[in-house]
Amino acid sequence: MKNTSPLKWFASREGLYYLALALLLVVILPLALDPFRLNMVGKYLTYAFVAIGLVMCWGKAGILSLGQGVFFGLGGYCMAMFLKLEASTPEATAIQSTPGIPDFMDWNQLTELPWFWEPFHSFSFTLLAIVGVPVLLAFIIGFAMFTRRVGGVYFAIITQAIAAILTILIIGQQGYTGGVNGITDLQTLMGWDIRTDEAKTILYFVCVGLLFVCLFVARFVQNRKLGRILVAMNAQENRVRFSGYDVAAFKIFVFCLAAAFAGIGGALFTLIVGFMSPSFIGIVASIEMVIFCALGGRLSILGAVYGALLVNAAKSGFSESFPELWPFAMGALFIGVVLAFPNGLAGLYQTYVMPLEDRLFKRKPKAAVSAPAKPAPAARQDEGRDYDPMLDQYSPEKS
Amino acid sequence: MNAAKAQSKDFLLAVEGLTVSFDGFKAVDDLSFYLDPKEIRVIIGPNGAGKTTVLDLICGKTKATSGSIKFDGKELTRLKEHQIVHSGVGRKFQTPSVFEDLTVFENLEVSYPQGHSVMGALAFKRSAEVVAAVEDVAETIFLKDALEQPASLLSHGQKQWLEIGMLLIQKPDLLMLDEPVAGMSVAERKKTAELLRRITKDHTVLVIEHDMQFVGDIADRVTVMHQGKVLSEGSIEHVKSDPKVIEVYLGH
Amino acid sequence: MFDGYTTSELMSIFAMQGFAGLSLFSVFVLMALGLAIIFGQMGVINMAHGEFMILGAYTTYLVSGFFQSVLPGLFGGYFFVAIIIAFLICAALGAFIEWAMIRHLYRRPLDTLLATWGLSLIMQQTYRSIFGAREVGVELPEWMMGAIQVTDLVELPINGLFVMIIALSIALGVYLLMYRSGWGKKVRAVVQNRPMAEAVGINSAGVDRMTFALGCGIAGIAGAAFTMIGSTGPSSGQAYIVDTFLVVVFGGAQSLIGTIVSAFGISQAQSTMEFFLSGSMAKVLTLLVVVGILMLRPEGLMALKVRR
Amino acid sequence: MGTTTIAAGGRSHKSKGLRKSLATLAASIMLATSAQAATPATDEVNTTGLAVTDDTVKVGILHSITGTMAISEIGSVQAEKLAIEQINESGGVLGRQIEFVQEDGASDWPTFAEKSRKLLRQDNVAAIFGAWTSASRKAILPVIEQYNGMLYYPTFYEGLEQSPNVIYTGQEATQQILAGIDWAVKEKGAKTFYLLGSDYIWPRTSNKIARKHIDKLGLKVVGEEYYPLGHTQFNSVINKIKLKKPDVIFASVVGGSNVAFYKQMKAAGVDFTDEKPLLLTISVTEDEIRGIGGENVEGIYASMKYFQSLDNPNNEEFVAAFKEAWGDDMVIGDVTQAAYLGPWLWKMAVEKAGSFDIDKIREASPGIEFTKAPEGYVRIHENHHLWSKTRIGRAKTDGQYEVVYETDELMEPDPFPEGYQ
Repeated sequence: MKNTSPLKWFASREGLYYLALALLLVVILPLALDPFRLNMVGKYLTYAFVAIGLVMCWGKAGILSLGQGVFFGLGGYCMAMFLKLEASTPEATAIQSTPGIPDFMDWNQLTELPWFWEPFHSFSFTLLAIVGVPVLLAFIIGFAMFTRRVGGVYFAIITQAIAAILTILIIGQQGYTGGVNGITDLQTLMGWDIRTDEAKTILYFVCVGLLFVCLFVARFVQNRKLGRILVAMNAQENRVRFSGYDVAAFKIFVFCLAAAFAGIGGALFTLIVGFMSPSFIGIVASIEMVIFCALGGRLSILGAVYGALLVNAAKSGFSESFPELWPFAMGALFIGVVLAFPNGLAGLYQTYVMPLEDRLFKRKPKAAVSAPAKPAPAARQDEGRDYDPMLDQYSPEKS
Repeated sequence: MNAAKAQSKDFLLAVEGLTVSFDGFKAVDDLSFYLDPKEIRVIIGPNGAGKTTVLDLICGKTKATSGSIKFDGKELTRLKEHQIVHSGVGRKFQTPSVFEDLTVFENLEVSYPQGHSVMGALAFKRSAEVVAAVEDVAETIFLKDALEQPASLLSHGQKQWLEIGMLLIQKPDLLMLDEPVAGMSVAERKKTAELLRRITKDHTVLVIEHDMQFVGDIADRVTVMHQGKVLSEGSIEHVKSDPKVIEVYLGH
Repeated sequence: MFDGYTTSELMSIFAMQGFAGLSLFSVFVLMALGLAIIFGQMGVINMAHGEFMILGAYTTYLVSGFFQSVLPGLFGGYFFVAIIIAFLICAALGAFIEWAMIRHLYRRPLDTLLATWGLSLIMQQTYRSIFGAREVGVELPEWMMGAIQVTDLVELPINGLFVMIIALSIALGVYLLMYRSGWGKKVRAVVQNRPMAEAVGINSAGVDRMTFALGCGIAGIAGAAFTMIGSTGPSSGQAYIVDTFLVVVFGGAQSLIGTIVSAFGISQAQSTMEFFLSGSMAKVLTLLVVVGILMLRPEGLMALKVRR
Repeated sequence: MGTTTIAAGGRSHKSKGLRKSLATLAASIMLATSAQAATPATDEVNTTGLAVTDDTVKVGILHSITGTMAISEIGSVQAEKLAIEQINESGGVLGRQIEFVQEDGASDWPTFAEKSRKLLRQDNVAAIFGAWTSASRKAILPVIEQYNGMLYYPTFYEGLEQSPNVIYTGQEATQQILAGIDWAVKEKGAKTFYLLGSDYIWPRTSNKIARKHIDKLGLKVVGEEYYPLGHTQFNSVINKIKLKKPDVIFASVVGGSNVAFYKQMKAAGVDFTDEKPLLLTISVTEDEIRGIGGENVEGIYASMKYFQSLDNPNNEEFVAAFKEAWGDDMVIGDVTQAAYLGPWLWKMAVEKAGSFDIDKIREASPGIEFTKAPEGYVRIHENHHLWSKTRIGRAKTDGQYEVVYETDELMEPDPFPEGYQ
């Protein structure tokens, strides 16, 4: 690899795109927005984690999960359990019949903390669980399904059913989970009040930092041979299999990766919003997450971030001004992205903006490098080729 | 048990009593045949005789209802597809299936037998060794000059060769080719025959083919299948003169 | 838990519980048949299926209002008219959607899923704009309200029987259409080998449109029938999504018989468990069992082993 | 931003100067027509930087007007707007016209938290009237406590909460349940009960209280059952009910499930007018009956503090005003009436305290009496809930309840009932 030096990488086209995103998230938005709006952007960004995972899982490997909310929720619940235990000191809960346990347990006649809550006294365990619990569930689901070659639509429907099951369970077991209200009234993280403006601003930057970590992990994966195999698997699963790869293992890996990202996003969501509830796990929430990824461009990890930001910002904007129009807009977005722009924003960017950039910076136009009909793929380890934000032409009508 | 062991020592591939049925229909019915090392075997037979299914069974794409497939002492019916590949069986499909989005180089690189586990694929680096192996195979399959081309721009025949190349780079002991010259021009057929002859110096090859001219060019022995069973087996001259074969091909 | 009941009481209860299972079964069959046709025969996931059902329900609501104000004398029979109109309206909309949207997505089943989800959002909001956010009450004719007294304890609700009859006639109709008519032959031909079907002169685009329209039309009938037992509101359709898809997938995608078998299995399991457990746990367990079985047997109950 | 800032009662003016002069004019008219004291200076009545000017005060309305909850919350929005308009017409609060900022919670709990934060931080509203589900209230609660705001919450709910920053204008569970069960036992001779609810916190808590109370009375609960929200198949539970033959079905099913439940009960041959078993609900208001259909619920009883058919002059006026403002086909349920109380109770607290400061309002609130309440008479308890009477209504086919019983005394609110937890 020629571009090993980080400085050089930042000067490359891909590096510049990352810099632009960093500039937007670290400098422009914090300067332009008041803490209240910035906090909302932070909330949108937590969905970007899910969207990045979906790019890897759905865009690249062709596995559409309609249950990403499950992993988002699990990560979020792990965080919420830790914070709730911290908030439920015996002093703070002195009026309860059993002081020292979360308030909703007391209302439900629980007299001691359930065993699975105990470990969440520990912050390090919590951090581990935020990634570990979603990954473990993803592994179990993935192992059961992918080794038996369940894929495509079937996988989508089963993950959807799992989202439904978990929602009903959490709502029904309210003594252990807080029920439909969720786990609320979270105040401090290791003694640090997360409700103040300063804390919210700091959490925003933590969120941005972790987002970039996940972006780089995703980028690393897609640029290795693994990334190419994921894409290849999507188009020619049998060829990959008969080239000696255990296709199921790769699918499990990428599904777990997406679950881990979603779990981190969920934990940050809990911190930024201040509570967690089953409504973020359910079917509707999970399908909405797919549209973040689809709008950004299902093959572009950077696009996923913009997709999550834009859809959520539009949702807030619409619901403030024209609430009854929002479902129409959202519906049209789904249909439009699928019918007219299957490559989402990243595709539009490549078609319309990049030629302008080329002219502006007098770069060699891309078309000369790869055939216009089918720009070549993904990320290559080798030298010198221009970065392709769309990463791959999505062409379902492959011969 | 002992007999079976002895056989698997003598033969590279021993298929015995192989049967598969789809909802009662036996696509392959109590089939047995044996391959010697470095042999080129061609399977012929009318449409629906079960030829492709045999390859599917050997490479694990279809699971056998009963019977055994012994390869180099290993029972393949119990292995998963990628394990079968790792034990040295390569399979080319009837329609060319290469990775259209990748270049020829990358197609071969992905097939290089290293970094096949998830972690391996994460850690895989393009070493000089890999590059050398890729260039070597590219030479063999007449695609040395096309290494940087996306596979989608190759001609139909070139894609077939590329797929053969993707098998070769895995250094398999047994190559299974399903109609490798289907849809090729005359010139391409000739080159493919030459390619196969080169390959057989180090490989055992099992081919399904319709083109009798081509079969005559390459085959050591020919197995004729009909309705899931072996109808006749032997040299090309032998099976051509077998009345049962003539009956099946010309009788109806 | 059966202490203190006489044998005859218990017998009656089991009879009624069996009937409850059967009515759940007919509900599932009605929900799933339209979807099974579309998914099984075309490979399209129609996430707006529930909204098509609700369109049928709103149609029934409008027809009932029309009869009440214009033809009060014939009110008792409005339901039959409503079913036919619901079928026609939903089928027409289905044909239009197929033309405008679905036909561009045939090779991308996952994308049809997203696009039809978008469609479902739009349909929901349309209902909300037209009929208001509140559920509407659909008035039933008097003869549908009561129950048939079989014994002291055993009473069979007339509308439950009615739903059952509709479900069975539709299942029979679909069977005849798919397996005993020329059109069904064409549909199956297109499913099995599209290029070949086209080559022998079948207008496959037309077949697709009709299939989709038929599936949507059946959803409309289901919706009309559900006004008797469920709610009619802008988002009522969403309640059916998960159950419906599971029934279809569990049955094996391309098998209509499988859909019926799976509807039967799931409904009996659920209603039996509901009797012994609390409702929520019964639901969770049923879903878990179905998902578990699907993990072990992904092709569903009745899938054909196809030689590939 | 897209928020709506409207002075209620059509008093929105573009020009600030004009507005001021008009308001002064209005104030002088008010001085002449009412016995109101002179408008106190703003810096005296507002020491914490709320959005109070010399002639206006800003409040927030925060309900879902989109999403699944919109159906239920719309009535509350209408009632709150009506109350604000009436207060403005009668001279405002401390001589200031109320302006409201309406935000949409979109049936999404983080949105509620967000929007309440916006109302408090950006708009500096003096009070928020809003939230409907417990989940949305729980989401708002930390925000409103953190920024020291005031929330008027209209829904009857499960109790177990008592925030210094919330006035609960609906009944907490014991008020509804104890009166309802006592009535069924005393008037109808009920001995056995079947508890049925949707599966979430309110029905579960309510049934818990009901069960304890039934135990205390020495009577029997023969079944308790929960179904997921949105469940539409109730045949099994109907069979269980038939098997157990309870005297009373105590139902707290909500939403779309309600429609399915009552239709299927009816279809299974249960005629509620026979009262065998008698059905007593705490969740079906006149609003819900519109979706269920009056003929399906004829004969059921509901235990609540308010019915549209209540026969008193306050209510007559209220119903007339509500219909005039929002249309003749409107129905008014328990929560809608409770929402209507919010702005009035706030106005009285402000005027009693002589200040818009939250701390002073909080202190002034307990003991406030509202004699013009449509439900009759209410008084704010020390615990921020309302003393109120509980009534039993019997549903008629036209979708209205006929009030058959009313407690003699005001029921004391008891959000943490001893012995019921």
